[in-house]
Amino acid sequence: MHGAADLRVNLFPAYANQIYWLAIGGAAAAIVGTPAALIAWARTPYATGQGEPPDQPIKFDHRHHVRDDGITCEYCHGGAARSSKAGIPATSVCVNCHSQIWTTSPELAEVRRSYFANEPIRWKRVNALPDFVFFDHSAHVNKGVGCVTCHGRIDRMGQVYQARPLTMRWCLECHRAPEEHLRPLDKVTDMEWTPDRPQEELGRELRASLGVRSIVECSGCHR
Amino acid sequence: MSAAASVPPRARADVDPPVLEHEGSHMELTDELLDKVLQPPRWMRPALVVTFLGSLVLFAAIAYTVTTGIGVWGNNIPVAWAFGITNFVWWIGIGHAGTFISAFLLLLEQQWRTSINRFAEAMTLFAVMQAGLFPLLHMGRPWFFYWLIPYPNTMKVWPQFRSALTWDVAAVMTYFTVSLLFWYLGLVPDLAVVRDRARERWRRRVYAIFALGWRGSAHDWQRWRIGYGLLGGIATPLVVSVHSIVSSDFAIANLPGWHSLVFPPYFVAGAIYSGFAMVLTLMIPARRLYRVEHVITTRHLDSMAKMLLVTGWIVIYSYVIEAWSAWYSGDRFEMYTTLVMRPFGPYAFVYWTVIACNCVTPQLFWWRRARRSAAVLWIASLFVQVGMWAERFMLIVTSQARDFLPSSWRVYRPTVIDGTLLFGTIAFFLFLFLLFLRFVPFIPIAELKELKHRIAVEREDGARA
Amino acid sequence: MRDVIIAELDSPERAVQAARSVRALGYRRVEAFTPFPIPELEDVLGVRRTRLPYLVFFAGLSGAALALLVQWWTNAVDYPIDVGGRPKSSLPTDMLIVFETTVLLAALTAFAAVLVGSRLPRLHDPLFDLPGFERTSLDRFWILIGDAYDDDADVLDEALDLLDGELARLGAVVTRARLPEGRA
Amino acid sequence: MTAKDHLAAPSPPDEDDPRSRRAADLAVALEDARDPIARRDFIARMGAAIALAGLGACTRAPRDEIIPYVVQPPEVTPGVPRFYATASTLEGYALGLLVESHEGRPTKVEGNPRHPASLGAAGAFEQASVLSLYDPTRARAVTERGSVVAWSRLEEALTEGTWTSAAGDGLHFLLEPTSSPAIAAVLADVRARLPRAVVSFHSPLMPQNQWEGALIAFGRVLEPRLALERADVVVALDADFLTTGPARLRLARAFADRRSTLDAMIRLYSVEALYTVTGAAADHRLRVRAGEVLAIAAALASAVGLPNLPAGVPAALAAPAEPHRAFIEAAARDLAAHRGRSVVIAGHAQPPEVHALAHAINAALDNLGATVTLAPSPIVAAGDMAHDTAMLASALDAGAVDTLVICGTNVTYASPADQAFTELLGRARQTAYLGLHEDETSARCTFMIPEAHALESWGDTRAFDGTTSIVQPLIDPLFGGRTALEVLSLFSGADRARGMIARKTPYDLVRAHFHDDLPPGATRDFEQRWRRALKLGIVEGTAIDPIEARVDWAGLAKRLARTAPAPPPAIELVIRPDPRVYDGRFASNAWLLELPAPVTNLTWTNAATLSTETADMLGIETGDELELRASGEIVNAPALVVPGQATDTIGLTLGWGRSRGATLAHGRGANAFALAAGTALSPISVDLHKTGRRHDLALTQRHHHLEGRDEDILHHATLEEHRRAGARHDAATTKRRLTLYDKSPRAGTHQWGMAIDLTRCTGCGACVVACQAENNVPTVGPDAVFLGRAMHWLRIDTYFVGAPEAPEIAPQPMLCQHCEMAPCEYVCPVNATVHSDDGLNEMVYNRCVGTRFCSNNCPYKVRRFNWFDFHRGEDATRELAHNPDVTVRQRGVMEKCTFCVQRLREHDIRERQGRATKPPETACQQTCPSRAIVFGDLSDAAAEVTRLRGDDRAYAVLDELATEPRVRYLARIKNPNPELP
Repeated sequence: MHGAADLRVNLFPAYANQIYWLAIGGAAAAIVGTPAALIAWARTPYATGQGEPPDQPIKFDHRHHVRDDGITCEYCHGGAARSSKAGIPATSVCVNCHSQIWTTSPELAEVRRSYFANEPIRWKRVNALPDFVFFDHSAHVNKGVGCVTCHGRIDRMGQVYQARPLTMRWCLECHRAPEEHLRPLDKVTDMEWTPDRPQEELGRELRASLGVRSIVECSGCHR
Repeated sequence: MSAAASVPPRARADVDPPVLEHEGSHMELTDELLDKVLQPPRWMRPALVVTFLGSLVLFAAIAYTVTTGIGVWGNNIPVAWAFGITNFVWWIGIGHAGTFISAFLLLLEQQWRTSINRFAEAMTLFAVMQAGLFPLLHMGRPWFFYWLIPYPNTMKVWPQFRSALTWDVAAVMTYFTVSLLFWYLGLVPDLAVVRDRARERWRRRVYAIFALGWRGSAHDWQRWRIGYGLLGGIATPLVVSVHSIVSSDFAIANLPGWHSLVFPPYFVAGAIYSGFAMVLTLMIPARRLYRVEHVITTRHLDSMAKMLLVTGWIVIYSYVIEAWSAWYSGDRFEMYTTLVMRPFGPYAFVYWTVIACNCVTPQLFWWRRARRSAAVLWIASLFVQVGMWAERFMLIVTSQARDFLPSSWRVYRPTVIDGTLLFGTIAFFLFLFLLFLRFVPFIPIAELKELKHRIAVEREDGARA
Repeated sequence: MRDVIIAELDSPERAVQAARSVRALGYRRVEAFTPFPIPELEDVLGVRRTRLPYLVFFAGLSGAALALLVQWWTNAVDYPIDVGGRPKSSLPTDMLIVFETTVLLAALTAFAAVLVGSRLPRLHDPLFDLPGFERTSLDRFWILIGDAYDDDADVLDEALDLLDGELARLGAVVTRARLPEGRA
Repeated sequence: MTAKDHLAAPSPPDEDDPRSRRAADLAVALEDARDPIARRDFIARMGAAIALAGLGACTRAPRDEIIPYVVQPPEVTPGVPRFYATASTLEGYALGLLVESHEGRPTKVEGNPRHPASLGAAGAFEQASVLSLYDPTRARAVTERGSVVAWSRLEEALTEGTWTSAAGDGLHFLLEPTSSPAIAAVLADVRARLPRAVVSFHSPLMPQNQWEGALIAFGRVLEPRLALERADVVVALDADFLTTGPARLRLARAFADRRSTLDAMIRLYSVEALYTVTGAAADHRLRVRAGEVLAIAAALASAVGLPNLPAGVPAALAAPAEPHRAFIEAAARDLAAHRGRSVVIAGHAQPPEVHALAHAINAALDNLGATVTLAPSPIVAAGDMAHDTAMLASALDAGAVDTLVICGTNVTYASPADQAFTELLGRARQTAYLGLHEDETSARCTFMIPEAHALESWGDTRAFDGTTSIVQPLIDPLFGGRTALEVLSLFSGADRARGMIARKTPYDLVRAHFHDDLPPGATRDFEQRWRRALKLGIVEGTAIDPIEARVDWAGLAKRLARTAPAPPPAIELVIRPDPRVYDGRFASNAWLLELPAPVTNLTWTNAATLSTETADMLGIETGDELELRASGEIVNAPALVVPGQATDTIGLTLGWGRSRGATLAHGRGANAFALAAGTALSPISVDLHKTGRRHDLALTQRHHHLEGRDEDILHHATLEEHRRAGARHDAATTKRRLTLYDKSPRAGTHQWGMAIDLTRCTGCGACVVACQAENNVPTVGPDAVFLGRAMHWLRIDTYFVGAPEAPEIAPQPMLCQHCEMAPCEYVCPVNATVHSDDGLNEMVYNRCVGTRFCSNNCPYKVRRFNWFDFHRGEDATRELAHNPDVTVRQRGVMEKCTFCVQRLREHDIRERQGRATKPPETACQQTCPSRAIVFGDLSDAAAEVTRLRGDDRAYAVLDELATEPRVRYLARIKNPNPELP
């Protein structure tokens, strides 16, 4: 065995070192980078489901109903002030108006079908929270949290999409410092409201007058 | 390099046998040791196949557990931890001997560590790998294991660092990493030896990749020596800390039988005890099969047996102290668990197994003949391992099975899956270990040459004196 | 490229003697390649004691600081949660992870420092092209004199002859080789 | 998720007909529920798989659907539950209920505080009824000999018998006992039209003996109504009045009220064979064979003295075994010392003579009119021959039955073996069976008619005191079920007159009878009264007034003289109703099957119980299979040793060993009906021997001895000891605590806490089921219970105190103690269990990774782990029973009592909007018949819970661990007669 093999020359050419370092560097980068990339990815709108309107059975246009017609949020989502759920309007609510106007519009065929066949419209959920999250609309709406704060500019949405990340981190940002997001109760549904004085000052006052708590205990949302 | 002063081995029983019985040249020693890797023995392939199949069974059991639920184990309320955690503690305890041998004995400059340290370290690594499986598996939702690591998440929630389980994560991960580094750093010069000595070019290339370009210059050796020493120095308190932290999984709880300040040293002693047993279990057959009795000598057996005796006594002492402090506490729950439930309860057979294996077995090693008999040692080492597994089972399960409220008392019975996981990890461990024997010089070549050189110098000095 | 002298010896004792002679002759860029560490040789060659321990110490310290900071900040500052009425931040319980992280960072640093200090890892090394270099990991001991032919070396040319004689006396096999700049 | 969400549905414009509205609701709910379940399951599993594969990044959950109403009913706000008053019926007696409904989906049953039998409480049966409603194994279609037929075919077949022209000759009805005025009216109608039709009532557990006893004592059928609130001394003669009988919840309440009033504590003597809840609550318990109770009653009567009884109590009768003398005499003296303030209660299983003797003693002690009043039964034809099935049996036997209509009673199964209905039913030309399940009876019948569940039905029913409740449906029949009222009305003249198609609906019938029953002049306000009755859950002024009755001493004397004491069998078989499945009717209800039986903690089966002495004598251990031989029949049952049972008795409960119609219970336990003879409950002689096989009994508790830990766990004392101690019960154990921790109080406005009065708690188990229903607690099955994986958040620990052979049984409800210094929390590595500002030990399922360390560190072991996906594979119908306010837990996570945090948070939200009406209650507290559980705000000095925490009897379990629980227990105090040892 001794001396039998070719032992003289380098086993690898000089450039192999660069490849070796690249490989080692790459492995190290993967070990550090993969979690980092996943952590970053979880914050992308894609991961949180923001910005993508689903295909709804009816092309309901909030721009038209909210801005042009001036229908308030509560007309259709009346549960928001009294219930945990804001509620999706019953077909009959649509028909209240659409028995008078656009009665033959093909866009509304599904509404009429639903109404006359007594079958509900099956909407796709846009702002979905996991099963273990118990969000209560009334607790927010009655304490000066505006619709726009969580739902975005619904009045500018042709098709409704999720405007905010709805991650726990996002919820907590507001729950820790609610005063930064409060508005007067009569402005809750106002899509265009901006504070007329510094939000800090207004927020502090509203927080005191409405008795808004900073709820960061787990059972506030997880039960 | 005179052989004049050498004494024939076993000629004088009252003198410690030599740590190395090699009289050839460095090259001969090298070739002899390299031979194990370059010319694997014939039994290697079937042994690998068998243990690999055993490992497959383990993976099947793991897949079944993860997809179906922890309910396939026998655990219940109150015995929420059973085989899984017992196996974890047992394996991680076994791992301790490796680090202890290579790091602690390195610091103490014990020459007899040299021939077996890599062996023991590899055992550590593979044992820690088996151990690491169990905390993961025993979680209800293992796919969320990363919640125990602090990373900026979209939930804004962090781990809870008062829990011993977060300490465990840090301890086990650190332990594995440091053991790996320590082992690998020691291995680098030897990989270079294989690189430089193997016949085929592809093989040399493969070993070259792992040898990291080692040259062995005086500067390199100095950095290596100091770095290796530092790692040894770091690993020594680490080995103490790891099992102390593992013991705090129990000690920080208020459960009678767990809530005990004596646990950390008790666990560390037990760990080293079981680890030495495992080293013996693996070493004795390997030594024989590879015919390296002149490198791993009777001296090693003797020293290891003494270590078993010492650590065995520490363990006995721990048992006594545990019982005594239970009695002295006057706490009726603690007294019941320690003094009634364990020796006389439904798991009494486990208790008496522990006493028989851990307390009685090592007493053999008061006798030199037992210490130096490979067969006796090997069988005793098996007993100790069974005993140490049983000890963990006793501590973990019997304490839970009967805690404060008699209404919740309930006996735990393992299922087939529980057993499969235990024996599966043993197979997987052996598989990894065989791979190690197959591909890595398992007796440190450079270090052994250094030892040989040093012995020669000492001998000359001795002769001169 | 530069020329070097390589003296191959067959035992550590002779290597030490050879190194001592070489150093005594005034050569400064002398390196040895051996199958196992020979601390004596390091002394003879005047290898400066590595600063690795300091590096490792500071790595350990920063590991400790990092662990302490992370635990304190996450559990007491960023999201303080009432956990069984226990203090939000508790040094005793933090210490265990502090210790582990200290060890982890120290060990990683020690490992990396050993490699990087020796300009490792690498696959190709000009030294490997030297015939017989592979024996240095097995049973041969090399003394490599880097400044034997250097013009700026403050070593007398006569030294080279003395060196030859000295090495021959120790039974060294002496060869002359070329190495790229900057190595050894 | 969707199960909790927007289960909304279209509705017809007629809001007056909630029935059709709810029908539509449910159709959608069902459909809606099905799809997302499959999806969720898929996601859960794939999530795991993908996360493991490290590909989590590449998948997204498909979109959920929101399905709004087509026309939203004005009273419904999605997300806000509504409560409707209705009533459930057992043995014909009503129990008023309030049912929570989420968008047309009943999810939770509570007692109706206005109802006399409930007083706001509900028992385990009622709590579990919501699960029976959604039982996917219920009968779904009308069948004729097994094949589905149209309802019209059934109508035709039933109404076109040979008897139509023969005034009903050959037409037989077999009904459950009923108090329904509407049914009574329909029956009257039927009788008027078809006078020769025969109506019988059947239930194995009818209070027939009680009625007969009254007949002996008073010459007429009367029912005693107990006023325990006025009693100081009670003697129960084999009477488990706390958990059986139509007024059980009311009596439990009254008894508890008088127990916890230490200054005027009621004393209870119980004479019984098996260990019952009442026996456990008794101060003195005499264990005798069931057949010996008559002798004891006679001896008691004799000791009390019946001056009006000619010739006194026959000595032959009043000859109890000698050791019982002391007990009887002490009880008699105690009774006599409390004339007018004592009461003797006879158990339903005891023969009429015992009832008569009890009446006589009560009369002699001037208790009649004071602690016990008498009133006619609200049950239709109570005490009548109609309540004896022997007549029907002989008619069948004689081939005289053409058409037999069975409504609601599983007569084939639930009859003693000597009444061979299984075989007899075949002798009728045609038989129709209205039942919830296709069961043993339907297998023998020509027609099977799916029955509407009580929560799906219109009807009416009366409480023990006659108070009428309107039964209103919360949902349209899920499987097209019909009610007995509907079926009977097929035969009623009113319907025939208008033709079969224009039949009246049950809604119409009930309204019509309600109208008819209104007092003259009140019909003007009919609508208003109807609505008020529906809202209140009772019809005011319908209670039957008690009457004055005099004991017919001569008749009694004659009867007693004729009564010969039966020689006691070597070993007596005592058959009793089961506390979980009753007579088998609830055997398809998983909550009840898994409810640990009071005293024994046995689930999923019954067992042949026997005393320690008998077991020792026969060499039997718990788990041995026994072969029981009685009345010529053989039944195998697992043995269960129950210390404190009478020696030489074997106890066996009814309702098990079902073979059809109760999928979950098939083959579980032993069918006691097969061994019974005569009436189901009469004691009979039994032979037994071991078969050599062993059973793994699914016991939730294995160890019943306190191991000397009484002071740590369960404080108990006699009234005298308690008074003598004169100190707080925790004084002995509370030490000065040294702590390093900052003990500043928590910040919340409320500080929730609980107090459990062990003096009040009877261990009946209603709270266990209430908790299960409220919190979506899964059932796990017998194997898992055997392994120790029962999921109940609230369990009832049963401890044996005192002599090992005849211990006192002390129940202790055990739930999360919400420790201030919770040991579970600091060991959780991921903050999945933490504390809230208002002092709750929160469990965050979605954060839990399942290390189970919390359970290990919980000294109370109240944490439960999802070993498997227990909700997986749940039928879509079954899912509708889930509480939408509580997370359905995935596998691998811990769960435990949250103090019904969903109610607390709901309350918080309402309170802060000024909409809170009353303090929140936990489910266990709300249903507790004896009000042993009090929950409330500890920061409110006026709150009941705060007061109880300051009570002398208050203590914390395992106080020395310094966990500082928010739950405090009040020591169990007994009031023994100092005369007796």
